[in-house]
Amino acid sequence: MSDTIVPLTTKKDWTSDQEVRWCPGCGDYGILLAVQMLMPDLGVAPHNTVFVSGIGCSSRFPYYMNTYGMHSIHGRAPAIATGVAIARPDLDVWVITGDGDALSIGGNHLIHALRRNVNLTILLFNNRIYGLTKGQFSPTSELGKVTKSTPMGSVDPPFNPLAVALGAEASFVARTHDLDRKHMMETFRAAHDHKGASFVEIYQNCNVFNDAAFDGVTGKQSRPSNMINLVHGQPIRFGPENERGVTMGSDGQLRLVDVADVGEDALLVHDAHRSDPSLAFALARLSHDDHSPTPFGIFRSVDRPEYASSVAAQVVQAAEKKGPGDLDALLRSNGTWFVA
Amino acid sequence: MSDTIVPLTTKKDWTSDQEVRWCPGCGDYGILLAVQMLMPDLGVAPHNTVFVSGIGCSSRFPYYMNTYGMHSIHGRAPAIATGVAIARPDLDVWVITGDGDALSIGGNHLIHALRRNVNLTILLFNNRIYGLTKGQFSPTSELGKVTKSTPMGSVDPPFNPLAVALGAEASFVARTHDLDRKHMMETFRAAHDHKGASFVEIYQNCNVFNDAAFDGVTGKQSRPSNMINLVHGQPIRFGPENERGVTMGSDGQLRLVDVADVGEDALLVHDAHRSDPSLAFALARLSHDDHSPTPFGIFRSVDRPEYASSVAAQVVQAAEKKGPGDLDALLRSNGTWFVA
Amino acid sequence: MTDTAERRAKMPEPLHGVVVRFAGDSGDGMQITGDRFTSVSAAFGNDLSTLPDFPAEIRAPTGTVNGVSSFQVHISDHDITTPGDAPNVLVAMNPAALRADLKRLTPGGLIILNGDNFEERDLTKAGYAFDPREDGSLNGYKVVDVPMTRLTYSATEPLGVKQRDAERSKNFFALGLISWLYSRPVETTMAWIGERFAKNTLVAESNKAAFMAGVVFGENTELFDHPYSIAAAKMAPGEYTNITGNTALAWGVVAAGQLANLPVTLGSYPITPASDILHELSKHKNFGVRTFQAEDEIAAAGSALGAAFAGHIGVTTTSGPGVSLKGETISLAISMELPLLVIDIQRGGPSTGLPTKTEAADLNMAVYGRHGESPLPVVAAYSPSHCFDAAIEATRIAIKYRTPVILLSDGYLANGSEPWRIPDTSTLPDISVSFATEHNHTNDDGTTEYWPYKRDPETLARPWAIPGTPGLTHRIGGIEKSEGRGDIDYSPDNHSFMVHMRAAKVAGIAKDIPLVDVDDPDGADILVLGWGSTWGAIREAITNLREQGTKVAHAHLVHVNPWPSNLGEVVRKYKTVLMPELNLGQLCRMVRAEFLVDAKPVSKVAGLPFTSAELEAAILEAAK
Amino acid sequence: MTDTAERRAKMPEPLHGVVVRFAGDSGDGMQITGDRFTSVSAAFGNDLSTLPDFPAEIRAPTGTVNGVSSFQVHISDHDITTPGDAPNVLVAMNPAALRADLKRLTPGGLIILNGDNFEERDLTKAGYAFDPREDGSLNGYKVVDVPMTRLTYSATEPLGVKQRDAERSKNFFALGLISWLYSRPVETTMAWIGERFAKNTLVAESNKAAFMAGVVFGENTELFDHPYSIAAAKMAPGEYTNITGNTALAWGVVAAGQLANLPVTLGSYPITPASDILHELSKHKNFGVRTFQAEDEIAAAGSALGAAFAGHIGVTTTSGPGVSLKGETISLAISMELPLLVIDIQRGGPSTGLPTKTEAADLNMAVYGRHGESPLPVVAAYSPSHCFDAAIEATRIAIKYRTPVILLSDGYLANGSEPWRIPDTSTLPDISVSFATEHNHTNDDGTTEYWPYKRDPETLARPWAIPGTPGLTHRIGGIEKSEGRGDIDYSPDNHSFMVHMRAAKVAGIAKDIPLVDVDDPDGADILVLGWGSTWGAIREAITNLREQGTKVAHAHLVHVNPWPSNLGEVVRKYKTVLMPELNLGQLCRMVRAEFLVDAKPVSKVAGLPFTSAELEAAILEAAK
Ligand SMILES: Cc1ncc(C[n+]2csc(CCOP(=O)(O)OP(=O)(O)O)c2C)c(N)n1
Ligand SMILES: Cc1ncc(C[n+]2csc(CCOP(=O)(O)OP(=O)(O)O)c2C)c(N)n1
Ligand code: SF4
Ligand code: SF4
Ligand SMILES: [Mg+2]
Ligand SMILES: [Mg+2]
Repeated sequence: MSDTIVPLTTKKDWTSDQEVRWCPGCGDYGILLAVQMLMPDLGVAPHNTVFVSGIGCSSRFPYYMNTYGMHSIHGRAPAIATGVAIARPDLDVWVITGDGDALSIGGNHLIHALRRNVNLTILLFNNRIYGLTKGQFSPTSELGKVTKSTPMGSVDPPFNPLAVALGAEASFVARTHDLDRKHMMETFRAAHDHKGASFVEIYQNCNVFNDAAFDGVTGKQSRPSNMINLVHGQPIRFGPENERGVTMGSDGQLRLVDVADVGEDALLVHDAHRSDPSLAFALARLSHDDHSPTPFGIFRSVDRPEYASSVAAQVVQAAEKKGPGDLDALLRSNGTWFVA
Repeated sequence: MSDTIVPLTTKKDWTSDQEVRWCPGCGDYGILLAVQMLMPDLGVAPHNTVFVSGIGCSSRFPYYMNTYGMHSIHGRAPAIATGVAIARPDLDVWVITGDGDALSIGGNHLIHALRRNVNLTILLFNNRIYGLTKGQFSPTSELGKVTKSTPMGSVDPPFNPLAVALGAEASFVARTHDLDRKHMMETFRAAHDHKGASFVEIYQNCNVFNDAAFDGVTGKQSRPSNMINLVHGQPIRFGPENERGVTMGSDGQLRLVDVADVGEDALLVHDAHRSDPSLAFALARLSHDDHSPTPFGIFRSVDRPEYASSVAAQVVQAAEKKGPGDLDALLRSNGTWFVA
Repeated sequence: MTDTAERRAKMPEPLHGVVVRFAGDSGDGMQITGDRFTSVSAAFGNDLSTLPDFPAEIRAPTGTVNGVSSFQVHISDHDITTPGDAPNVLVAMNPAALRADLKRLTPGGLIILNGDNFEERDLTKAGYAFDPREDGSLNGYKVVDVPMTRLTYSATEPLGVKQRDAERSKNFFALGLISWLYSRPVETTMAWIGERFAKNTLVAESNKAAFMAGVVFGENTELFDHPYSIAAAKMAPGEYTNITGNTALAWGVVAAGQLANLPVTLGSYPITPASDILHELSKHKNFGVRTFQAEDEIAAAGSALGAAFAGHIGVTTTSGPGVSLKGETISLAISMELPLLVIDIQRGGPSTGLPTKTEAADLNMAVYGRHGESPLPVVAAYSPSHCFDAAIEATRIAIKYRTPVILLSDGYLANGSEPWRIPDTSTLPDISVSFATEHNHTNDDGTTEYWPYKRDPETLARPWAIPGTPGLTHRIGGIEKSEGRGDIDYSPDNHSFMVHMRAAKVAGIAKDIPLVDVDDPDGADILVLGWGSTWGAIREAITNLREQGTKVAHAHLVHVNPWPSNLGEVVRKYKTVLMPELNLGQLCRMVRAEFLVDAKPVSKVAGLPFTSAELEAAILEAAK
Repeated sequence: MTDTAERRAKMPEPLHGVVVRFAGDSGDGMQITGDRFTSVSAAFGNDLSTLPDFPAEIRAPTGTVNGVSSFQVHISDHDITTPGDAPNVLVAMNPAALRADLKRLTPGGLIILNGDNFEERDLTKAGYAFDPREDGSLNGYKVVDVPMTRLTYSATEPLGVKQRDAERSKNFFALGLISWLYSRPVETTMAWIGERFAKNTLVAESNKAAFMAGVVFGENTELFDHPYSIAAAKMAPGEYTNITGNTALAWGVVAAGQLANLPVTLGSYPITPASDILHELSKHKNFGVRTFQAEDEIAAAGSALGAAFAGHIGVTTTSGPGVSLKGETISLAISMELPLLVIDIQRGGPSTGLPTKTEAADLNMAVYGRHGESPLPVVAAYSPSHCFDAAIEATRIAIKYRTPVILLSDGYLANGSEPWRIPDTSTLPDISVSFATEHNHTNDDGTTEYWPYKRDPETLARPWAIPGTPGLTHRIGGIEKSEGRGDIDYSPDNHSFMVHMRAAKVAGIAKDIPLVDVDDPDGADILVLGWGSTWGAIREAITNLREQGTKVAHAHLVHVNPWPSNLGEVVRKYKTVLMPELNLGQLCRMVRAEFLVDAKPVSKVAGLPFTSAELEAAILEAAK
């Protein structure tokens, strides 16, 4: 159905004719640009690509991509995209969602898509707020946050999106942020190339309703000390002079240390390919607030059977075993008799 | 509204007049008995206790308890129970659910109730099958399972219920099984006494549609070698002669070891009260199948603010700050004028 | 073909038909017994109709009334359409079965019971204070008390069958006895037992022995002075199979895929009484059918819709509670104008209601149950075998008009069965549609574009361009969009246009469906207007009434939205319009609103289908 | 109180009313400007009605047509009920605003523009190829071109205000100019600015200066030869506040809690245009109101239902898509017979539709949108202030009859405002109910029990026994249950009884609501039968027509299910029944079905309320 000759494309081929409508200064612009710039490098064609989103500012994204796209309903994108993938494993299917769309109303579909390992590239625009509905707290908003719906401060403790994904069997889990296009592109590329469900949390700034939510980590001055860049196979180090690191104690607790104190060899070596998600989980829990050292990059990337291909395989297998469907035979399969 | 004198009750006071209707031999009977025997020890009154369930064989449970009860709709019990708890923090609220009810259709409500830490005692009857609808696979059924809806074997990898709960910020997480009444009663008691959301996975046998699902772990002959009993503050040991144990490597990987090889001191000491859920998560991931060493008991039990009381506190606080609601004043709060 | 009865001196007395009800404990194998009696009668050439009656979803203790499982079968030498209002024969394997089903039996009916199960203990479990055989509660019936268990023991013992295993053969004893009583061929059943239990010869032998013991018991005892026979019915020549509604529906979906030449993707979440369709379809992957057991009904509908966007026939099966959850997704499908087949096997409501009982009260929801102006076509099956055609027709409308379609069946059709003359598949309709492959709009400057909402002037359907098609990339969604280009468009005029356009598209389907035909041989004043599973009871009632000389007309709707274009004309022709529905008069209100005729509802909401007697009474009442 | 205008030689020319539309960029503060003009006019004693018009939910680039935010206010010296069909005056802060709203202006209307914003750049952003001021597109209007930005600069510069800050004051210049033009008191606004911006005196001073500059500009320029005045309207004496529908609704819920003497628990998930009710209620915890922002609409409804089971007034607020999701939970509430207030602020559909535009097409769903026979009462508010009473009435019905109630409002009522005479709270109804406290059934053996489904013979409502009450422990659920004891009961007769009982309970509410009264002073042949927000336009249309001598009657339904018991009588009395609805005729079909009268729909589905002109035309057409 889809042609195999992959045309060489440019950013322009991936850009739709629709006027982009986010607030000036919204972090979504940077993410859109990163995706549009990345696509030509992925060796895929726009007409073999589908973007499915839910509802939210972020979910307007598909309109701006010159691909097949569906701006569906709130929270249901992972379920709808699963249907697209099951029907057409030949397509590249992306899911665009927000912290409310994915983790509030859509939480169930998200965790099940991850569990099944459907071949979807899921980009979660986490601005820790409901943007489109003009500023209520979301499941990633910090405890005590004052919003339109919580004048006395929210009493809801937030989810850690990566922990949710890892608890739900995700085979690919990563984090990036809207200020670093290069890092976004690398991360999206890895997510796209991963066969199975890839989950990427993007720290995204909503300058209108939750401005500077991530400054304590990704802001110019905080970055050196608070951004930890995870590299598979490398000891986990960070800090302005790379002087700090992470260790795992025999009590099963991660610790932030000065490399000088413990020595390079004592450092925890990042292993994104380990089948046990526990290490990735521990790293995801490393920071509990918006102003302490926080890991970025690929937490987990392991191979396990992809769902849509398993479904397709059974269809092939069934045809091999029983032969192609024969309607006349089917209608006679429960025993028949003749009336003359 | 509720009287404070707690009557001394007996099992009879907690047993309703309804004929119990599960298949002969169903694991649910043992769980019901454990709960009915435990209740009198909890120092609470039947009329201050509410059992809310969804739909499923397990969800018939409330009919058999002589308390206030609601047999609601499929998957929604945690949401409905949250409403009960918010309205009435004075009540003891229990949620009875199944692996399909809680983790399939009800997954979103479950993770949000856990995140918010609503004061609910959640008992998940995990029989790894849809019992009431007569035997389709559930989100905890093993990969490849042949059921009515998967004649060629399921291509859905299962959830690990404890991992889902821990990924969703659960403050109390435990596992027990329907064959050990004493262990069930201890576990339920701890879950009940925990202030906040307590999540208990119960291995429950469905002898009609998924018989012996847990034999490899809880069966007479497997128990000694495959059941690991977690005790807070104790090194984690197991085995017929307690000869085996668990260690955490500096690479962040748990390992099953012979105590003789590593020495008692090298063993991982269980810490259920640690705020970081990573250790509990790692323990939850220790076994990946139905016939290898599997931890039971309390994985995690930490204090954090309980949701319903936080909601109630704001109500009190608001009344203190603004005084009790004055309707006449409210109607005039946006500015008024007089017409003579 | 030889027949035991023929070999006997006692010649069988011919009957036109009989209704037998096999009742026993859930564990007693009544369903298989009834099934077998059905098949042998079908093969013998009788017309028939069956109705299994399961206990509610949850298991009840053995021996209790709640644990009773029954199977009612109506066999006849002429055309019949219902499993019979009241059984003539009740086979009761234990006191609970007797207690549960006695009230259904026709006055003077025959009761065959397994006397070995009437111990003190059994009676109490069934809630009998006294033995009904002795306290006169069976007066007025013909009671045949047979020690089935012991007779089965002695028949199987020589084979070395342990008594507790022999227990499981006693239903075959009952089958044998009834087979003799109604002169059913013995050999075919013996052969069938052999195949069915091939895996375990001892079980096979034990069942055969029990079955023959039953036959012989009938021949030799003086309990019955002679057997009966029911001649073959005059049925159209052809090859027949006995089919339930859910099987027919599943096969219809498979057929629709073949006839449309499109793969089928089913997204479903199990729910009684719809689960069997998921089970059946999951067996036919070799037809390119993909079955996806979703996490919930919303995901089930969503995945089917996603598959439709990708070019498959997207199907989702459920019952009432599930449709209540799918409303928002269906509304999205309406806005995106994509095909989606939503199958609702109705059950008793509201809420969880009566999961194993039948009802047809989801019609309002099907037609009106979504926010905004959300019109969609609704198709209803009227008999078990018709579910096959209804599935094809619903699919045809969905893919041709790019719209969600709700197909209504119910628990009665789902589990009931009837003989079905297998159609010549070459005569089935070609329902294939074509995908868009190129630009469909030329701008003033000569450049061309693909406009996702540029419609076919005939059907008003928009083009269906599926991912993978070069040059036709486009975006759709649930926000109002401009006619033609399909861009987001909030403008008042466009919204008004689109609301009316969506309504007109669905209304226009009336041009594409057959007129409703009226069965009115003798110019009646009363029209019985039905839809769905009431068909069988209506047919039977009307046949009986006409035999008694009452004039009554019948019309039955398969398309409940939109209606055949002649419906107004039809209903206005009659003095009285009666509308039997298994609800409180839902279609009746719609007909009244549209045509301002004083149509009268005939309602039943008891979890059971109409009996023909109930309808005859209602019609006669109206005829007064 | 002195008045600037009075001090002037130019005496103001009295008008009966005027419709002013303030239009500018989302950032230009048009809402606050309109709000202020509204308040000062309200305080002055005019009757008024307002309609804010926001851009669609997503932000659009500044200066573009999609980014335009408007506020229309209708002030008058007599009773009015709509924000006016067409503005007499358009204040356009930039070309985009002019482009977006010009078409609405009355022929010959007045346009006041900020000429400083008509640079090349601004024009292109707005999509103007040529300057509309020069290309004749404004012919036929009175255009006043004012350099508002520069005048604001010069007025604020002496205070040391930077130009980019001054930018934010120019809306106050416009307000000043309009205040002068319509002789609004200046002091009150000056004082208000002081309070409103108390936190930042420089901003306050800057706004005051800009405001006065606008006033003075009006006085001194010859652009207007004189100002106008609109006398106070004759309104019932009392204390008034200007209120929007959503605020009135939220306050109504708070009041209902007080009047029922029960705490309120709101479970809600944000959605336009309902979110503001959640926002407002979350401010009133001191009334014992708990607000819970749930993870989705199903949890929102579920938590409210749980709270109701626990003895609170359970409320859930949403819009159409949310109601589509709540259906299964509402069906559970119907089966459990617990109170639940479901508030639907309708918006354009289907699917996501037009989130910020108004429509009233959820009525079918409210009445029919659940599986099974799921009857529930539906109440509809007809004006912004009526939302207060409607919330109390809906709550009264819910808690008295132990049933979910759907309360319908819409985007137009939600955001529109009008003066509201604050009621004497002591005259508000006592809607309190009592909980069960003891056993309500005595067995033959004299022992007593609590039967959760033993009903009040009057209301047919079951008792409400809340957790914590000793001796009344009981279990309820969604499976059919026996009348009285409330145990699970699948039996045919009981189900039939319960289905009819639930229907009868809801139907019986008709006895407990006022008759619908008909406004028909001069015996008309035409009845306009409305419901919901069409009230304002209907009133205005009817007033106008009567002035022109056309006879027309009006009746308006607050209770859309069940109906007042005299409705049939009423509709049958008239030759013609016209039913204006912001849908395709949903209530109209129900009326036709019930009474078999040929009621005619008057439909509008454009995301906008009816104009009175549209209705006058429709009525005159029907009168022919
Ligand atoms: C069923 C339904 N419920 C609620 C809404 C209203 N709504 C639209 S987007 C949204 C949340 C947006 O937050 P998020 O997902 O974080 O996206 P963002 O706007 O922040 O990018 C809500 C509540 C809706 N459109 N549909
Ligand atoms: C909305 C809805 N969808 C589906 C069903 C059908 N259903 C009832 S219980 C159940 C799953 C039961 O499995 P589980 O939760 O594991 O409980 P168990 O019976 O195994 O104890 C399903 C699919 C339903 N009752 N309601
Ligand atoms: S509201 Fe926030 S997230 Fe939405 S477009 Fe504006 S800045 Fe971006
Ligand atoms: S089906 Fe399974 S889970 Fe349900 S009652 Fe029977 S044994 Fe228990
Ligand atoms: Mg967000
Ligand atoms: Mg289960």
